Amino acid sequence: MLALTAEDRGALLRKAVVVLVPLVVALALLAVMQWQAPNFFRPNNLINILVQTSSLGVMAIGMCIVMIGGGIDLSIPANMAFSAVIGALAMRWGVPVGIAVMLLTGAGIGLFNGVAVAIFGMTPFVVTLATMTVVGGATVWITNSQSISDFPEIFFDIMLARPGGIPVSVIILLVVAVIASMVMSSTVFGRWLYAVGLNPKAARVARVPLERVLLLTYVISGLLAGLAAAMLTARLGSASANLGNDGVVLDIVSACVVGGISIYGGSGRPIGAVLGALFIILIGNSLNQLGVSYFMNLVVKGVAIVAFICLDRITAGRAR
Amino acid sequence: MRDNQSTSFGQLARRHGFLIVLVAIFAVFTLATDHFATFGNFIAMLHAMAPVVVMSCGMALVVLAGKLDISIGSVAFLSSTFAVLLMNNHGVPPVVAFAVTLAAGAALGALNGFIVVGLGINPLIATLGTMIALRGVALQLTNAVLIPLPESVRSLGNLSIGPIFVDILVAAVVVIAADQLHRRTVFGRQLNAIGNGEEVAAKIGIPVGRRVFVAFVLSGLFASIGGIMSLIQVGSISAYLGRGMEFTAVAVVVVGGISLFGGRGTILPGVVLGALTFEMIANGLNQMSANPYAYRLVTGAIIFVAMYVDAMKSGRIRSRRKKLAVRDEPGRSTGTIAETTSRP
Amino acid sequence: MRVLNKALFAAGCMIAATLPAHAKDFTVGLSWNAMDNQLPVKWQEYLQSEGAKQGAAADVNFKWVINVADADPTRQAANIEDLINQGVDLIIARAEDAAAIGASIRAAKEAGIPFMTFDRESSTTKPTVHVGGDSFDQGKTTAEAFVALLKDRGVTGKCIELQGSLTDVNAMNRSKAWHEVTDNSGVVTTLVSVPTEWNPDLFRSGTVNALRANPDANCMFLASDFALSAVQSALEGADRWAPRGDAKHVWIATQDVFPEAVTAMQGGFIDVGTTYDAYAHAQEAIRVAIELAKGEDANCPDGVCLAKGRLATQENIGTLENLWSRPAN
Amino acid sequence: MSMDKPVLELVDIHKRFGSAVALAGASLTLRAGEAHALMGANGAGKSTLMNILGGILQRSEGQIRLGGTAIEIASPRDARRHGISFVHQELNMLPSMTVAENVLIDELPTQGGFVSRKRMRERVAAILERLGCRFSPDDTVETLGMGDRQMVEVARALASDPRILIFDEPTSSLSEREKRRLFEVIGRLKAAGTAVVYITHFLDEIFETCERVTVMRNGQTVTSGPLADYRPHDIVTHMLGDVKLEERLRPPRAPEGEPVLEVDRISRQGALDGVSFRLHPGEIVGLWGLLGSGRTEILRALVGLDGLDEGAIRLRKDGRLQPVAPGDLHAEVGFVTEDRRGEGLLLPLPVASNISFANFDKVLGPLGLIDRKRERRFGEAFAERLKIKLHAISQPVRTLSGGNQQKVVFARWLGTAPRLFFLDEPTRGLDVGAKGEILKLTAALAEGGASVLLASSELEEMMSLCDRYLIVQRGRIVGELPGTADKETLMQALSGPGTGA
Repeated sequence: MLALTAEDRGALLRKAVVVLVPLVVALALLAVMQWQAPNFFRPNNLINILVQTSSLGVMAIGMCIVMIGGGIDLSIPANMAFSAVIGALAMRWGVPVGIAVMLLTGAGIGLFNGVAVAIFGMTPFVVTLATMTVVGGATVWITNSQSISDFPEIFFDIMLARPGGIPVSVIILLVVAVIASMVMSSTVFGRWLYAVGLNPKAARVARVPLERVLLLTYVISGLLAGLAAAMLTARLGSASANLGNDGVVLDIVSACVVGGISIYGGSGRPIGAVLGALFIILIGNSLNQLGVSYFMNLVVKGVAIVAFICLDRITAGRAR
Repeated sequence: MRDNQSTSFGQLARRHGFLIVLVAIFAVFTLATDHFATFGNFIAMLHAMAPVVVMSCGMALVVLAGKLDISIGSVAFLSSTFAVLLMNNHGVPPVVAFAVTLAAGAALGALNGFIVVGLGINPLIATLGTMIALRGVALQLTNAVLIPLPESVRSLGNLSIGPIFVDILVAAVVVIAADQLHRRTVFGRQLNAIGNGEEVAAKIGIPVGRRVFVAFVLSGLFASIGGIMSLIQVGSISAYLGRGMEFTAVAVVVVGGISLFGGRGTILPGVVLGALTFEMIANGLNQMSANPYAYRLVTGAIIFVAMYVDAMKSGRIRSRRKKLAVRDEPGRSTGTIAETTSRP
Repeated sequence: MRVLNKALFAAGCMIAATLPAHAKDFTVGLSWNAMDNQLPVKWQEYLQSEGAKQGAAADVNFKWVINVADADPTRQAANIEDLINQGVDLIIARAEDAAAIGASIRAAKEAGIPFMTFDRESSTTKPTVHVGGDSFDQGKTTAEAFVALLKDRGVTGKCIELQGSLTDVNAMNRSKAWHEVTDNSGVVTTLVSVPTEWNPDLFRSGTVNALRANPDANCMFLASDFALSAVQSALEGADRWAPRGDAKHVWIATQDVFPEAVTAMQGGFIDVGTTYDAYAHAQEAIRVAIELAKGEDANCPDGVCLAKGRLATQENIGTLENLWSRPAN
Repeated sequence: MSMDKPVLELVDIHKRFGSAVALAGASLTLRAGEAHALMGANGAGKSTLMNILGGILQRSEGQIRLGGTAIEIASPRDARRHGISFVHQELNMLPSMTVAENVLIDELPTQGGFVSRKRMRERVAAILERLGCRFSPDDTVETLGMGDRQMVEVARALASDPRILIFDEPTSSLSEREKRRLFEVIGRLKAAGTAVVYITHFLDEIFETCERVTVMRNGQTVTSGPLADYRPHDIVTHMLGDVKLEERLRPPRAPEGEPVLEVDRISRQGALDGVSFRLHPGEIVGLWGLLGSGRTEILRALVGLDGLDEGAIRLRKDGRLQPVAPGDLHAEVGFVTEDRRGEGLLLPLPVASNISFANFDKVLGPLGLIDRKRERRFGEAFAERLKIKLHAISQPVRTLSGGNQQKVVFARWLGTAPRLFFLDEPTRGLDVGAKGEILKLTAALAEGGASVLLASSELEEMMSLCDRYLIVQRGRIVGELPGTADKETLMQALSGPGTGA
């Protein structure tokens, strides 16, 4: 009775495969890099990769939390660009105000998504698609497609500092990842969220306030979009509408999918999203250094998404 | 679950809601600009929206089955790329080249269908993957460079019969065909049934997998037709072809009253009204010399309204309200309790 | 780590400077914002061929590391960071976003790598040097010739302006120059300005809609003619695509003179344009790069070296020399 | 006895799923023009038998004879070819489509490649006519009431002109009038020579419509014959088997103390009709009724899982009964659902997390984070107390046996020490040993002062625990019996007034 059933062996196998395959792929990639582009392993490049991962990783964590609850948030990049622009405009009242405005704007738009999805029961895909359109349009309108630069130096001093050689944005990513992991594994909200994603019916029976939990996931993803806005604004020294490029949303979803976060909800961990983001950046960076065109990079990414999901499905044992 | 007496606003909005919005938009622009409500402008709008209508038809079929295909923009781009390269670099006659495009569109649709049906992968993720990958392939093939079409082909873009552009006619034929397919063929009705509930459909004995697969193939085919139309209109292929089309098509479909939950709505007039809504906004704002980016704001707002109506139709909002509304009124009398009721 | 790198770099420079001159490897990191038309392709071609030619003469062996950012400023920043980390000797970048490129310039400066902005200038941070076309002059040349032409023909121009991307400095410069020249010319007025985001589809629909709203328009100013085919389609649709001399002719002033524009100008459809001289740009960029490689002054006033374009008209289009976009025949 | 040869015979059918035996010698004989009632408690094997007949499952042993010749039924399509058709309990409707499309969706008539609306309408109109339906083939299904939808389901089954038609609990969502109409239809089908299998839990219905009855229990046919030979009571006795009256786990007690919960005429259309009762501290009240009688619905409505149209719920707070919303009542109730795997547990999660799920306040560490160690200890304490067999508190709850899984559900609610427990079929699917333990646990709850509402299909279980019984029929409470009521009385209650025998 206590022996592992076939189903559990499947689950174990699945866990192993889901962890192992990306690992093997990554190692193979690194081996190729060692052979073909030794520059890749210069500490500066490695740090650079981490810096690039940081903003994507933060947004991917937001998406991961929404996805664990069984939703999706396409508006993250548009939200990020909008928050960046609004925050950049608010910088004139000081850096703290600017950053606070970015975070609040992001969270506010997240709240809007959350209300539409959790309270009105609209489809997450279309809600966030519409938000993406509206917010994206608003950003361009406000800025007239121009970049806003002109920030107080102190903003860069803070955001671009490298205490102990580690860039602040990487530290931010680590902090967010640790907090998110703790929230997801060790708080009541986290437990509730997994329950909602796994089995909303069982969650309801177990007294989980479904609507509030779902609502909160979108607020969190919005907040993290705001945080990513601050990180990117500092890195680029400017805020503009095209921060929220279409390609970014694909990268975020890809990071989550590669990181083992199920599109059906209820499984996956924030650290997976971070590793997924790292994987995506790694592919971009290494193919770049190998002189492979950006376009082939897209092909690799697209195939990777389908392959990973496929792998996940084949090893999942049971159909959903 | 759905109670049948719920007429009032829900059904009213469902039946006529969007027509009212459409008329309102039309009225506003007619009053605000000089040349909006002219025959010429109307034709121009139909001309401009023709590719969108065609691509949305494919999306509509997939959505009616309760699925989603966000790769249509990339399919359009890649399949058109084949035609352009064949014509420009290998001197292939346009007819053959475009036949290749159509075949490629159907094949890419079949690829999507295989991933969704054969591998059992969520359509959103599956088509997200192909969306990225196919665009990559197309960019690699064209080097992401704008390539003009041969003059003979480009001039087809303004081919017209009387005052009516040919591609308006093509779009009309496609949209009518798609509508007939949906309404009047076994395939279409069964697809609609699948959208009503996949499990129910399977239980009744409908070959769900086969039907969904074909829907994806058609979606790819329509995407390539739309791609050709867009290609000929612009006169060149560039990385912009089909970009964002997946989202536009979803918006057109939703605004056209086709439910994303599947099985509800019709291609005619849904898709045409949806596309017309967006085209009128674009055209009207443009003529008013409004800030071009206002377009996206208005578009988004319209999608929201459409979605709210959709959610209301599907009974989600209402049922939720109902649940929330069950609160006890404190003043209620106690009445008799079952402890004292009769025994058998 | 950074200090160490700087020190090593400085030491390397000193050693390099003191060593006797012999053909040395000079790695250039080339960052394209996007490869969305023939111009960057030609640029890249010319940069590489000029690099080989001028480099051989000056004992500099050019090596290229090239990446493309697909019109995404964030990706471009990442790409340039990659270049910095590969330790290239010079970065040449065509910016997607005039403001955002500043961060990359600062990063390169910190790493001690010289930075050349190419074609598009930074609006925030000064690079080591900027090389490009003089887009303001380009717009001005075109506008002045256009005004003169219309005056000469006794035509009052009511124009539709198709702008480029509002984040592109060149596009803004061209628009600025156009308005500066025409607004007070008394001959040409701009009825409407349509931003295209450099999207060919918007070139088409913008033209269609603008013509619809302004049926009396009789001239156009194109911020670039790379998407001329789209404009042509739109004009044909409105039955306004006709050569000069025809009553239906729309007077067209254009920029860049892409291959289709050459043909159209030869056919009498386009009236004036100013070339965007890809060849001259590349030549200048390589010249400056060699000076930088040798550690000498590139002779750019204010750190800006601009190559002017040449005026192209229906009269001289057949005879302009070194025109990259002339169809080979 | 009818002289007709049987249309269909299922002879000594066995079905095994791995080592589990679902059918162990089930037989059924159908005759043309007769309605045959198939009865049995939950889990008796009715659905397995019908699924074998419908081609969804394949038998392990036994014979199926159609008109005297042995046949194989390999698929649902096969079943249809043999003239066997189903009217399913859950309606398989395509709500946005027309009645005609719903009926013919898998064999739409075409003409020149297009669906022929005319022929479709004609065919369906004819079927609806036979059924005496007044709605049109062109009506959209979502505009129809439940009864009419049921008719659409029947029409679909009739579209293939079946010789054998199986009704699986067709009346569970029908009003009295709609039920009448269905019976008329069945009458007409019989007159036309169709053999009908009628599966239901409502005794009154079979006496109204059927000529013959077969009762199943534990995968076997226990009795079969002309209905005229049976009294309702006999059928119930066959269904429930010999109820071994084990010793009561605790003596019945009269309600004492102030009521802790008062339910006042709660109703929901089609499910509950003015249900009222009171619950006193420390008592176990049994909701006694057959499956589908509304006992589950009462429990779910009380905790807000299904909506309510009207009625009031009052809970004792601060010494007096105060109105509460169903959702708020949920916070006071330990609710064990009948669907343990679907609604009770989070299967992939560890046992410890499942137990701590409603008890986070007890496992939080100093930072307000869940303290893994405390969570484990908390889980282990309950595992020990309830004797949950596991090899690690961190193993996924999915890997436990049914009985142990159910104990995990109890453990979760025990931790919150609620005043009320609602138990819906708490021993479903458990073996004898596990059943006993769950029942003892239930008794202990009441001893501890909690009030328990217990719904179960198993009489012996109820009789070993309940202090009184509320008799549930058709969403109403039709009577009440004391805990001392004997087996006869309780069985009688099921076939009593309202069942109309």
